[in-house]
Amino acid sequence: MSESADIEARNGSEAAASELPPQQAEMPFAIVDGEPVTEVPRDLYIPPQALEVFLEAFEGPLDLLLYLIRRQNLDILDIPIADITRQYMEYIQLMQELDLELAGEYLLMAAMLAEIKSRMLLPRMSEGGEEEEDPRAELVRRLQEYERFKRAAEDIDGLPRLDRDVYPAVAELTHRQVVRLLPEVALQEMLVAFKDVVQRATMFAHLHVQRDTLSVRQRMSDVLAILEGVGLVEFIRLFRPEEGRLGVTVTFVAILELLREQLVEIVQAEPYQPLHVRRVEATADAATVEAIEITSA
Amino acid sequence: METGTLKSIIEAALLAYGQPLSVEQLREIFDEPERPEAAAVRKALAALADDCEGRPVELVEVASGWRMQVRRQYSTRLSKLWQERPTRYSRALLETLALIAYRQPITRAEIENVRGVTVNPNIVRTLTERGWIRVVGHREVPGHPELLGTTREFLDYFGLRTLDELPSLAALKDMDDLGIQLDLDGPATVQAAPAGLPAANDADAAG
Amino acid sequence: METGTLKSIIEAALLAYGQPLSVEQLREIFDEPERPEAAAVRKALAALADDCEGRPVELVEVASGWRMQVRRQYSTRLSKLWQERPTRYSRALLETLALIAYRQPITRAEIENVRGVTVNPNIVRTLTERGWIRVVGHREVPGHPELLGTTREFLDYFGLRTLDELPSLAALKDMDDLGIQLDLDGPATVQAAPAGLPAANDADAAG
Repeated sequence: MSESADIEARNGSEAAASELPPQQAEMPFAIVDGEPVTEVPRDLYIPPQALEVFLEAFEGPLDLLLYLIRRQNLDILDIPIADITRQYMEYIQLMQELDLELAGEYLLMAAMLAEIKSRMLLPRMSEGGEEEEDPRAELVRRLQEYERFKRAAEDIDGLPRLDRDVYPAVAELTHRQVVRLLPEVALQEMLVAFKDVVQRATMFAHLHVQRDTLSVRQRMSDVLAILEGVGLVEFIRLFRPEEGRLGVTVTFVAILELLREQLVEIVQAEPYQPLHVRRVEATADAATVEAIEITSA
Repeated sequence: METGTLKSIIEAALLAYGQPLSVEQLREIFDEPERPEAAAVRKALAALADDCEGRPVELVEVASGWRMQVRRQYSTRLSKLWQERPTRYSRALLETLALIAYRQPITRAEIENVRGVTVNPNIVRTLTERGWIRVVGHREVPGHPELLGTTREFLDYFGLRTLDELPSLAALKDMDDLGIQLDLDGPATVQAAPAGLPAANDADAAG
Repeated sequence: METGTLKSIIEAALLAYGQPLSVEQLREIFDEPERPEAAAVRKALAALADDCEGRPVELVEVASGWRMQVRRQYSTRLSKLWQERPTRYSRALLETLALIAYRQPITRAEIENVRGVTVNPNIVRTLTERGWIRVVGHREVPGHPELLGTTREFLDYFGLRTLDELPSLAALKDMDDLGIQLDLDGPATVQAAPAGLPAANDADAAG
């Protein structure tokens, strides 16, 4: 991607070179480097139509700066900061003129470059007499660091990649059976489950002390009373867990007795669907037999 | 193209593709003018089939073309590679199992009494198929309900010699001390199951 | 078990599975008591790798185990078998991936510091969906930002056994030297000898 942008930039510059006079440098380069700069790079102008493509090729201000530096075979450790700043600003201005959406990072970098440039012009002696760090040092560090990972990205891209450079070798395996593993259970898990369920049952038991007085016959009557004139009642609704173990047993036995005496019948729409109970009004039909089979299975 | 080279490319293609390739598809790998004739491809396929002698793969022709396949003799053994990860048992199943283990012999009705919900028949079936529970008799009450108990396999699985070796409820006290949070508030708080226990919804309650 | 038999079963397994298998996984194909020792499996793998000499497939070791793969020399030709072109990844994605790979665990903010631009959330999502990166923890700073790291699948995909096999570790070290030089020698050197410094260092930076 950057390669094609590179080519476009070059072509563009050739076309532009004949039309545009070389721009006057706004800063004498000599101040920066201690020696005169004779040549103003002119090959960085890009015609507007190519600019968008060109800018998309950059991964950000660091990438653009690196391009400007590498393009001219400049030493990254000794960037002619005024020159690079001017070139960088030309892009920023062009981008703004073209109303391209300019990421904030580009403007931030422009400010940083301007600051470095101004500091380069000042005598670099601090009050302690120690020499200040080169104003470019931080920028150079960032550029180096970025370039390091830019290269690492290229290296990763160059690694033999599955489905691009190598393909996994696969042969068909016929008559394969899926072996389904059974879940594992720890003894502790079962113990916790047991404590849990016992605890719940105990709580119900505490609520009803008079459970001993219940009788199967009495409960049969109660069940029949519930069913009187209401049609179907869901089987489990006849039970009240809060009566505790004995109470539920009594209800259950009561229902079984009622079934045996063909006073009620149990119906079920489909296997594993909820059971329903209703009073037998007329003669017993096949459903009763089925229901007994279900409950005693 | 030399048959050896053609054969290698065909083998590479069949193994990379992993599905049958027809002679025509194999020819299309090559651009003109090096595209081989169908006869040349067939000759290379025959040579490749010969090469497979003594190897664990073979070249076979199926409806849509040729494919490399692992010889059938390896199928059973290699099926182990596709073992499915088991799902965890539901809390309802563990409670049912626990009640059968600790309170055996026990009827379904008795399990229902304690748990407060009906026993899902799937749970009893799963436990029976696993070989952990069995019918040990019938209670002499109306309906003669089945009495459920645990099996020798159950003991083997949990590394117990006898049922007496099942940890007592007192042992749970120690577990509490270890900071294992127990769900004491009944079925409404199943979702607050202690860490390590499946937070599966109660199949019984749902049924 | 005889090495030849073991080797054949391993080859069958690798070709049938089509994904890397670890020595441990290969051992588990066998039930006790015939389950081979890890050393025996490794010996068979070495023999299998030798067998692949001159064949269009090769046996390679990657992060999650051993994989049979079609040799790279066939890839251009075989890419015709698939309608879809292999995905090309953007520079932004590759740079982000490189930072995560070399600097893990790393936060988004740290990636942004080096790249000088904000991290596109789509890139992180793509890398995560691809299974190449994952959140490995959180940095103990305000906001507890996610720490990103690469996965075993990332290594597998790029044919690496460990992160140490990533290219350009030497380049990273050279860059450190440069930084030191810049710092220690101070601006005087930079200023006085702009032409003198580069020769050696520039090669590093460029190389």
